[in-house]
Amino acid sequence: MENISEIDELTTEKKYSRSSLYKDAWRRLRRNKLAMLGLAIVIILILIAIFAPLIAPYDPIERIKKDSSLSPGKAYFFGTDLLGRDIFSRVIYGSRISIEVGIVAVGISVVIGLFFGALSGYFGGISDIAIMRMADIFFAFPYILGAIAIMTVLGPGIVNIFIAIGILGWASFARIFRGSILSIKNKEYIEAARALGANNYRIITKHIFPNSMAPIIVYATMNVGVAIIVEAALSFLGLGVQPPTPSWGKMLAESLDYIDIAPWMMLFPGLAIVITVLGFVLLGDGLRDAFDPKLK
Amino acid sequence: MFFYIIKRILQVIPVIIGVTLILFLLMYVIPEDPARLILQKGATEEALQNLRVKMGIDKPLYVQYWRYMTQLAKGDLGTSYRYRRPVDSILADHYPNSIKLAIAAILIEIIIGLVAGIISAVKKYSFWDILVTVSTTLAVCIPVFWLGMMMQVVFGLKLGWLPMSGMGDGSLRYYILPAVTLASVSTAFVARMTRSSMLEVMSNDYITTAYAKGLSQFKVIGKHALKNALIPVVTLIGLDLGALMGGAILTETVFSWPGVGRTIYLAILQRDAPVVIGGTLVLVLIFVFINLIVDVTYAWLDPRIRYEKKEVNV
Amino acid sequence: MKINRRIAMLIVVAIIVTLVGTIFAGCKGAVEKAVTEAIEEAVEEVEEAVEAEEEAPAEEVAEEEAPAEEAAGGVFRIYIHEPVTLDPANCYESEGIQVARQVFDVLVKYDIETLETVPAVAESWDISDDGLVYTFYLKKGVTFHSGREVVAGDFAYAWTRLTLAETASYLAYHAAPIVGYDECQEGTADTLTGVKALDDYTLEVTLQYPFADFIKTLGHVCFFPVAKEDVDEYGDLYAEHINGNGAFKFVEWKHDQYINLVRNDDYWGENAKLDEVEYKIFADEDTAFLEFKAGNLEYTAIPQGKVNATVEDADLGGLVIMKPQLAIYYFAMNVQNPPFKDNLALREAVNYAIDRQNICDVINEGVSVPATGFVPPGIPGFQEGAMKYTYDPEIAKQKLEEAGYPGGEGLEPIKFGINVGSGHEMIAEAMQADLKDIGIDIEIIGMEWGTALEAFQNGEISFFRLGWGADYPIMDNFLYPLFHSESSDNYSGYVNLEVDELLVEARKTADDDEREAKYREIEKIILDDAAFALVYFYGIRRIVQPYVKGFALSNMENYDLSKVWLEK
Amino acid sequence: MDISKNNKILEVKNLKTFFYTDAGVVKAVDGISFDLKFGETLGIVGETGSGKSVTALSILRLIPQPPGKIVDGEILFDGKDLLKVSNRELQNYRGNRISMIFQDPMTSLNPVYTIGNQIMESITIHRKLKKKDIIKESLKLLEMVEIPEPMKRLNNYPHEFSGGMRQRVMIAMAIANSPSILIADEPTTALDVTIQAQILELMESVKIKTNSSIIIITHDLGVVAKYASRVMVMYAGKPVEFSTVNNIFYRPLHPYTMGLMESITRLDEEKKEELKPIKGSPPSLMDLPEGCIFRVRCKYAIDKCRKKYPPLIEAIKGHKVACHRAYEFLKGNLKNID
Repeated sequence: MENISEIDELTTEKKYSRSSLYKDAWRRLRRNKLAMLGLAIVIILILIAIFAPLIAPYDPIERIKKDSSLSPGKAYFFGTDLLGRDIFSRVIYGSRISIEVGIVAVGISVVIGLFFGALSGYFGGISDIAIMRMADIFFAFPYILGAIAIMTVLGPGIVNIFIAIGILGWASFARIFRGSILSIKNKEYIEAARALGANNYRIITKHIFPNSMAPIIVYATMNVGVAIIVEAALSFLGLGVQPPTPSWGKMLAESLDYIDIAPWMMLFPGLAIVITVLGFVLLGDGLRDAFDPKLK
Repeated sequence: MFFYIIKRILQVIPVIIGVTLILFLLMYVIPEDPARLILQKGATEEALQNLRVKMGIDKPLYVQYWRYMTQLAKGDLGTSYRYRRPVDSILADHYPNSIKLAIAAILIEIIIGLVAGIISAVKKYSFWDILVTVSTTLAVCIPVFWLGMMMQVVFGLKLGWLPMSGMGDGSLRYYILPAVTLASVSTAFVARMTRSSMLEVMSNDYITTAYAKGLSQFKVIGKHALKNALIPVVTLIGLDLGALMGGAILTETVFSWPGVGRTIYLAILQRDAPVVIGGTLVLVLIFVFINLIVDVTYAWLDPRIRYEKKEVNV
Repeated sequence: MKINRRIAMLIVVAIIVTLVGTIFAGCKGAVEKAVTEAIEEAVEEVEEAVEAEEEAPAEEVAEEEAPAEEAAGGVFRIYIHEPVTLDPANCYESEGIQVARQVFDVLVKYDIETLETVPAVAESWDISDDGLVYTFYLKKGVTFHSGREVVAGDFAYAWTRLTLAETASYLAYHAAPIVGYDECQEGTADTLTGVKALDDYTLEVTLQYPFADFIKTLGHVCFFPVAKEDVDEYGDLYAEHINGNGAFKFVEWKHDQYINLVRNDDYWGENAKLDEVEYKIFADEDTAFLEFKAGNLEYTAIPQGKVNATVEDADLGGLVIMKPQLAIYYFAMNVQNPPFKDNLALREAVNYAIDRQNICDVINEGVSVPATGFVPPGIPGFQEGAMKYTYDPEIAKQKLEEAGYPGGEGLEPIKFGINVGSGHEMIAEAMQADLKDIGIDIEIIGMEWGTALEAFQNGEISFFRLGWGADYPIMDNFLYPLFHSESSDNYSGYVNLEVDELLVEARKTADDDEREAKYREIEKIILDDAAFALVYFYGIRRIVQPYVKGFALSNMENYDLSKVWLEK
Repeated sequence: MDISKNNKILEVKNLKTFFYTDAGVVKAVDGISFDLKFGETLGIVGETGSGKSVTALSILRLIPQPPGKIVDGEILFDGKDLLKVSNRELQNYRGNRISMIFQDPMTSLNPVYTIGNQIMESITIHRKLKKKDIIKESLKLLEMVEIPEPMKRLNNYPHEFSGGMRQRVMIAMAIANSPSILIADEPTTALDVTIQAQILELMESVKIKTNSSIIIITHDLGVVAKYASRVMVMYAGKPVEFSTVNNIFYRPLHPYTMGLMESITRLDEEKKEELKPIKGSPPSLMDLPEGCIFRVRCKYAIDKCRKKYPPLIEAIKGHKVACHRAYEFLKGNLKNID
């Protein structure tokens, strides 16, 4: 879901110089307890993902046939699933998939969004109109239907999930970047750079880009959470990560059917998703407030 | 205003062309032979070829597209490959259900989202503000289908308060769980946006003026602040109505709701091109239409926007 | 005031949106209805919001008390998935079939308990000495729900319609033994010449070759009588106006919501006791099961993974129906494509690697039993231990080495296709893990059912799961459709000309014992070719409310609601 | 109306309004005391940020809270402390007994309602009248503030008005219930010079017609000279001098006021210029220096100024000043120091 006016607000240009902008933002972020909680969650998550093999007591795809469907206990902290796999280990390893999905998919969105945003905002004219109408269509089309359509064309698989989620997210980044460019484009220092003979590429990468990063960082952070949720939704529909890869979305989707008889199976992957998304959302909120305290 | 609306309606035409074209290409990319899909078992190559000719799918894509568009102009959306029923009858079966559910969800968004946002803004930093902030943040983090199934088990099965699935006799009780599920994320967004919009509006001079006149806080907020604060919220809600209709796949799946989102979703999986294209087209039209209504609502909310003047001046 | 205006606004939006939706749906009749509905809905929502809380409990009490007064009658509510169609000529999946069976009666029926073929609309029949000509004598006074009497011509019409190319029926091949079938399929004839109505009560059917089990196939849905005038009137929409001759009359099919039937009081047999049958349509069986627990369904499936919990449940345990089903679950390997092509050892390795018992016990919770051959127990002619493959990872590893891939070395990950939903993922994952143990990597690809079949058929995916359930309780039904090289249900590319020949020969064999022996031989040959890894014989996992009486379920999962009553 | 003994309609005593921000406490108004006589026009003068507007808003408790808070003081209207009355009671004073006109007419009217709606609202709140009478009353008000074609204008939206016209509408709204006090917070700052005069004349005539008192807040000494009878000069949230117009203009006793007066002659023709007559800038209200807050900019500062803040004392009758050296100025000893 796009928060359009927030995007527009984010694009309003700051008067601070760049380094002080980031320094001030960090100072404000540090004082924001919720944002620090979010940051802590994200950092812990990354650590878990990196050190998954050290933390997980079992191989996440190894079955212990005799121990299927056990409730949480000493041997298996979070219990086991129907095939006798340790849910705790799967949740630990699942952090890798979630981070991959979040970061790679959003990365794709950012790259596509920046490219079209630059094209649209910097050159204007026909390309601007065409790109912005295209963005409108992407905003208009139900996100999940779009993801399904793309997954159907591309076929299942984790790389295709990155692509599907990535493609669908570009429009907001394009809008943010375009807005930034429009507000910066005619500033004196750009004129000066142009007068000194800088070409378009140089102006975009050296001058416009660094100055419009703040809103993009904020929005990207929030979108990581969205991507993780979309992955779960696709898994619920059977289009997600293919087994036996331990993905939280897949684990949640598979175990939801047993919600009335084995609630622990869905509880832990579900909580993992909620906490992780919460981490990114809180961090994103905090970053937004930090970059632009007016908006709070 | 009249010319503006006419203009906007005419603008729909390129959108229709664009969307159908994209969908046509998409369905063409998927390597699928509709004739085989229809005949499937026991079909000879001749029978397949006959059917292809009959359906016109032996022709190049542009011929097929032209054929589809001319039929569309006559109001014919074609026949479903899978269900062998006219697409319009399939859509007529499902769209009203989706619209009803979307409206129920929008009502929740408006009632709960607006009220929560307003309370949160007016009682900034109070217990209620924190409660709203926490619950809206959480609502965004919980996967919709998880929330839906938990409510199903808790309110439907364990407590027995509400029906768990389907539309039943169509009474309000059947709407509550799916509508709440469907509206959860959007309600959170509406509440957050109302809050920030209200806070911004509340800092305006005319709010001070209103207080200085001797208006009660209730009236200042209800009359002077709300109408101004609603402007961005209306956009959000308007955009959402379209998204709620086609994007309700998860909710429709969890609650076995006979809606159009699931119909299109299944049609995509089943490569049932006529249903996909027809269903999506209607969805886009509704979206465009709602946008128009949102714009007209703006004029009502904000007298500074008057479309006919814009048309004359520009 | 403000709120009222906003609600008014929303109602207006609702109306306009509905208008647009239906106008573009081109359904002019529906416009008015949809608009009024939308208005009513919106108004009701606003109005009822206040009253809802007070009203709701009162309603529930009323619901519970009312039916207690009438012992017979009542409404029987059954879970189904949205059927593709209810048109008998095209009922190829279990959902449409179970509805059609309550609405239509055909020449012969299968006894629910014994699966014996018993006369229904046909009173008796003669078979010519050469086994080619069948003459059926129909009962008099059997009427369609529209009131018209069912005559022999209706069968002739229905069967012709079934086989005509333009009907594009998936089920047409069931009529393949009848003279004129090929011409109808090719589109060169417009009548099925082998079927003739000699008079209103005499139907003569001529076969292309003697087919000893022919009578036993006639209980199939596709042979149901259809009234020509209905098809003429409704065309594409016939499936929503089916008019049968069975114990229940079709009332309405509200797509994705329900299908309603009412008792046919002019039934030719004994009238049913139930007033109504309501098939409630759910997106998945889990939701239906929750509804059953809440007392909103009389009969439903127990979802995979919940059988043990249900059996152990104090309240539900006694209501569970578990019995073997005449159906087999198998993994097919396309022998026309790599890596399975010309590599018997690899296919055998797969066969030895699968822990069938584990799948049956853990995932299917003991409902199913490991497969021992293609033909399940319960079909006359079933042979114990037809299959030699057991779960033995050591042999599997040896075979894999024999196949040229020691420890899986050199073997690309194999794509394995399943249709998503219905719990196949877990079985696929178990199999994936089993094969991983011997060194074969499997990549699971989930697809929608129709799409999956297409991908299997065109060879896009060479390793996949399929299931086969009995259309009629004879061995032929498990062998001919799946393994005859020209059968369209043969998805695995299995071609063995010897098998083709034997299959045709077996059909012609009139003597029951001799025929069975031939089929057993065929089964062995196919098993030796190992183009399939058989997994298990399905089991039925259903549950029915305690107050339902007279309900019986056959091994083909058929039931006859005309004998059911509710006691509560 | 019962006019109390010493003819004072409003008395503000030791008013303190602070803002509690993330960065610290801003003492926007720090101990202001003054009084308003019946029928008088009182001017409050000071640089931007000196606390004039906050003083005005504090009188009607219109300070946004949080972050603002009135921490101390009394505001006696007709003998009643407005800081102690309930919110509900306060509403009866606002717009009825005490009205306000704001600085920027462009933002002070609600853009989404017609001006008719907004004027009628002012009447409806405080008087029970029939709809017809309310309209009549509104038309009368528009006529009083000299808006042509009032009938037609009632249905217009604020954005269809010029700035001057809007300020007239604001005045009409303010006088709708014949208030006893009209507080005008820089009513002409945002307007053209020609319009400014019209608006001020209008206010003056309205004051006479409605028999009210005015507090006019401005940084324009010309306005004060022309319309006010007494003047309070504020600096950094504190009053520095309070006396009659004549005293302030011809016998200022505070170096800050003196600087202001000198600047008039210098900047006479550029009235729109922001008032910054004295070298240096006002101190941060968050971090006030010890002693006299003006001393860093004061050319008369002595050692004592560093140690102790000078209290506001009545140097001579009717002339209060907060400067350690006020008596020296009074005696004329320091006249020609530079």
